[in-house]
Amino acid sequence: MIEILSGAPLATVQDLGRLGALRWGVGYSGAMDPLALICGNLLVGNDRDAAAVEAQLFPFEARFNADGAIAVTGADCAATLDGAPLLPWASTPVRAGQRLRLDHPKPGAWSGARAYVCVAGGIDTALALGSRSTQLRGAIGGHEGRALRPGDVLPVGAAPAGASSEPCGVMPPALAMPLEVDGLPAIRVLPAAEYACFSPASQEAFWSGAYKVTPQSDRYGFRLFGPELLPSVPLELRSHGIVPGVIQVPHGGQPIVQMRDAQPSGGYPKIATVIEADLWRLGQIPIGRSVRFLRATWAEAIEAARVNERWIDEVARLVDLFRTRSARS
Amino acid sequence: MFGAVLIANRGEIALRIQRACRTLGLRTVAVYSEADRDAAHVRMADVAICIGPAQAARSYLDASAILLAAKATGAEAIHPGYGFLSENADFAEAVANAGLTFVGPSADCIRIMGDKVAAKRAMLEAGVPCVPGPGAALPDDPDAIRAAAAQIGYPVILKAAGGGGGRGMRVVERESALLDALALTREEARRAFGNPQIYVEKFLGHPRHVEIQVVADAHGQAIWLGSRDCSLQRRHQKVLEEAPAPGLSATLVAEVGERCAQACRRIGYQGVGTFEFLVEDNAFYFIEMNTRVQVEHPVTEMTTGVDIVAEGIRIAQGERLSLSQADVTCAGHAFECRINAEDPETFTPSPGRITRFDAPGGPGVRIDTHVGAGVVVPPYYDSLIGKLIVHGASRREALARLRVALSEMRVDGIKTNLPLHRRILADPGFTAGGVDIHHLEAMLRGETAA
Amino acid sequence: MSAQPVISHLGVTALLFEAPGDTTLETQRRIWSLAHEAETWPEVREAVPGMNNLMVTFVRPPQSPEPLAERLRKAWASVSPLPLAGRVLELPVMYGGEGGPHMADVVAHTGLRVDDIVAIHSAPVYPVYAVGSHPGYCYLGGMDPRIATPRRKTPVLKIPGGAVSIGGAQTGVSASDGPSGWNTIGSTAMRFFDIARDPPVLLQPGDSIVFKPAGVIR
Amino acid sequence: MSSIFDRVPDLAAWVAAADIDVLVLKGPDGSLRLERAPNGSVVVADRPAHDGPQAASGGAATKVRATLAGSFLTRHPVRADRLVEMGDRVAAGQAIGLVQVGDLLAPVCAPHDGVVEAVIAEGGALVGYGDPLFWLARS
Repeated sequence: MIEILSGAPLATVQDLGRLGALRWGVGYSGAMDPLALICGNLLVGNDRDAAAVEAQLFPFEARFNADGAIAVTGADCAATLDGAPLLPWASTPVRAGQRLRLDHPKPGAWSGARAYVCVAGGIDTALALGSRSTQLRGAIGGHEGRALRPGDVLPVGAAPAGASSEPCGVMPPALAMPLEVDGLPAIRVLPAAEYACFSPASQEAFWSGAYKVTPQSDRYGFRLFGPELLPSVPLELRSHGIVPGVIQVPHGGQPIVQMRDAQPSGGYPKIATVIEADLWRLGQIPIGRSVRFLRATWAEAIEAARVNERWIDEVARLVDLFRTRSARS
Repeated sequence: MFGAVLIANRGEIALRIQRACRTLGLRTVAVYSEADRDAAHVRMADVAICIGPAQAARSYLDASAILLAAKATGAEAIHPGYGFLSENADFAEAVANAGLTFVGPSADCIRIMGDKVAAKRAMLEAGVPCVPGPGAALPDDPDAIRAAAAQIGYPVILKAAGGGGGRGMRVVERESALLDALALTREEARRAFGNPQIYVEKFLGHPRHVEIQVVADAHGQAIWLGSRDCSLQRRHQKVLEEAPAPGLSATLVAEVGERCAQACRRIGYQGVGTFEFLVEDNAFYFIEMNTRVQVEHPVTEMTTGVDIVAEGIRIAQGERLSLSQADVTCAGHAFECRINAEDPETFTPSPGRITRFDAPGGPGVRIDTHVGAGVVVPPYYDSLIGKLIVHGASRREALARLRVALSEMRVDGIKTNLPLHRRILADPGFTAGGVDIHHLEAMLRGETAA
Repeated sequence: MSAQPVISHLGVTALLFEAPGDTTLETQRRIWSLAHEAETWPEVREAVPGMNNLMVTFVRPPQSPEPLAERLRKAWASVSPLPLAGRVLELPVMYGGEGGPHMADVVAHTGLRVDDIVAIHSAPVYPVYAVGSHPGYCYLGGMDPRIATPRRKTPVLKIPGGAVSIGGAQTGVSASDGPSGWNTIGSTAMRFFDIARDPPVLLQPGDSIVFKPAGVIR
Repeated sequence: MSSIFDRVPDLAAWVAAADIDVLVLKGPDGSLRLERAPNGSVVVADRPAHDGPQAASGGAATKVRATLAGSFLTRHPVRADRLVEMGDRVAAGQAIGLVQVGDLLAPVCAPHDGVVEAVIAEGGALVGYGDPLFWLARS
């Protein structure tokens, strides 16, 4: 079990999300950085979609009530266990009573915005509509359907058979698969249905401008600030289904990227959609940083997803080799 | 195509593979255990990396450590050599899954040939002659078991499907002993190999061990490179080999060789390999296929002029066989003596520092070795320290050259089996040619003294 | 105006099928039929009706979206409207005041008086066209275009569950607290979503709602 | 002339296999002490004076060795600073270096509490199993 100690709000239990409940108005939820969650799970020997705690405000503190293994992935939060420094993106054994502390991500080669505390066995809250992810709207899944509070105690599943507590780490994908334009993190997008309805100047601005992640950004959506995007003629759409990644442009002309907690329907004009394979990149952009949009084709978007999959598979292969080699010290 | 080959082996074969790689312009990556820090294969490689402690299980047999080393060094192919992981299908599969080229056949081929029952079935389908016996594991029904043995005719031999190298076998002389022997063998097999499947075959009393070298490419071409006789064995370990197998009808050998090549094409075999047979009364009986390069491959190289190791690597690169069956000729005769660091009387291993190493020379003499004066032979691995190979225009000339070479060769500081080889060369049965697989042990017992 | 449906993609994970023409119940009943058919296709994870449109999500992103788009076009040409056979839910609404903070914006946009807006809003039987936006939320058809009001320039970060609102030519009731770009004109108390129920939603496409004014705060 | 120090790997393997906690050998060129670490590994806990720096405290120092072949890193790729500097005090189990294989980053952990006396291997170098990486003095 894990006991939450810190009062930092907005930490939630997340897995890879809840698929198949859109028809009831229930969106995907799930980790904002699925690659970080998968890596953390691989490092502690879990299934890839085991649930973890996603922390996005710091300091975050928790205490472990049993021996086990953990891995902190995602943003590098200078994690410490009973004050001793932990490696980022690495597993480590923990003993009952030890306290984990995550601090504000510091700027480095890559800093990130969200950290994942993965525990061998996974956070074992009840499944809701097939997932443990917290869906705040409607209070579904996770721990009582809400963000974690001090005193909350989260159940942990049985550690996977043959789990090893030998520390092991992986390269953060942001460094393994970097994507930048003019020194800014780049996000690949596909033009969406109403792209052609935006003025040529807006289209040009969308591709060439830098868009800053504003403080009104959260798991529902990233409200960006940059060159105004205006349709050639005002558009009023009928409500329709949407998915995370869709970039809507309300009448104010500033884009909103739908994120993991996005509502599953909307009606603002859509200028583009962040490709599924790059949502993790955007999910790790801290408030105040700017991004650039890169135009992708359908084929490139599919290939990008493959690249992610291959990278994950290769990491899984290497971690497995590391664990199964007999020449340990 | 690949540019760098990791050689997952040690000793003379690691060096032999390095030489082949260099002739093909490939970079070599050596992996080694702590006991082999000063080994020649480490010194001669383009990149060398220590992967574990001395024990083979934690170094040369540690598939994970080797695959990690391949990743760390950027190797694009892995050559397993012989022994260690060379016939481990899971390893071959893991190499392929890593996006690397395994220099050898597919994991599926290794798996089939590693299972005696499956291998025999595949050979029967390809028309390769097999030892009489049902091509399937024995059932549980006692009547059916008795019937199977009776049909073959006693004596029969029980063999574990997962066994090999003389392990998991039992000869049964008469029906009354059959069921007890089966129960015993099954239990041993279950414990030793994790596979209780047993099959039964005709027991051959005085067979020779004759094998056929094959090479097959990824384009459906397969050729055979003549025969070898490896009958001189002690406890199922080959001591001295020759090519071609003396005294056999060339027509018969060619017929069997062609069947072997045909079997390769049928099962989609790729790389070098060896079909092993027992030969009795001019009849060939398939026993197993070795899906790798063999220790005794040089005798075939000497008689055919084909660089078998290089050919295997070229094939792994996707290239076609460099010659067709019509190009294969067998010229002269060759012998190979396995030089082991062991007591020539007791056969106990004799590791230690070699203080003097005099290599023989002259026409047709080749030494494949990784040792020399000053080298320490570690106690952790098999005792092979080198191979003395000679070639002559005839068996007689080759024997004469071998005799001279053995008299010149000297290894001090450790004990070797050189005296044993000299004894064998003095044995009239051997010099006459065509002895059976029991001959050497009989000689050692003093039963064949001239 | 083209009579052909428009199909666009939402990244590589979903397609959006938009029926041609004005928003009508007849078209929506064909959308429900199309949804029923599409959700049986192996490459489809979910078929989610919107307002005279249908979002279809992929089990896994295909090499090209075109085969599924073509399949949707063909199916659309042959589907017949699903019968409207649901139940009717009567919903008491307190219009205006704290629970209807954007009533003034609707007044300003339409030029109508509050009482007129309430009367017009509570007159029809609204069929549930679709469920979406958030857990249990119902998209309703049949609003009188006289009270149509554009979505807000900037969405409101949090409106309470039970909020009755207008967005463009549509109206609806929030099922729980959350952000919205619509203009909230009143409030009601009703549990539209309960995870313990199966299905967890109170209303499904084909059901209907009637708003009953419980009071008007001016 | 062979020294017992040449045989450390063999001895360590033997100690590990024989389930012995401490092995002390004394020879003409020094003494050797092999200890089983809490993680089951065997560490060389003593060495001849000429074979490395002595701890300021005069205590024994341990050679921390690579247990995996790969590229030795002194700095985590996301961090600007090295994991440890000479003179840093570290706790048992603390990651003081990394061995990289592809995108695998295997931590090199301190076998005991101590002070980093020296970083032996060069950052970025290809290291093999058993290669010395750090001198770690017991504090």
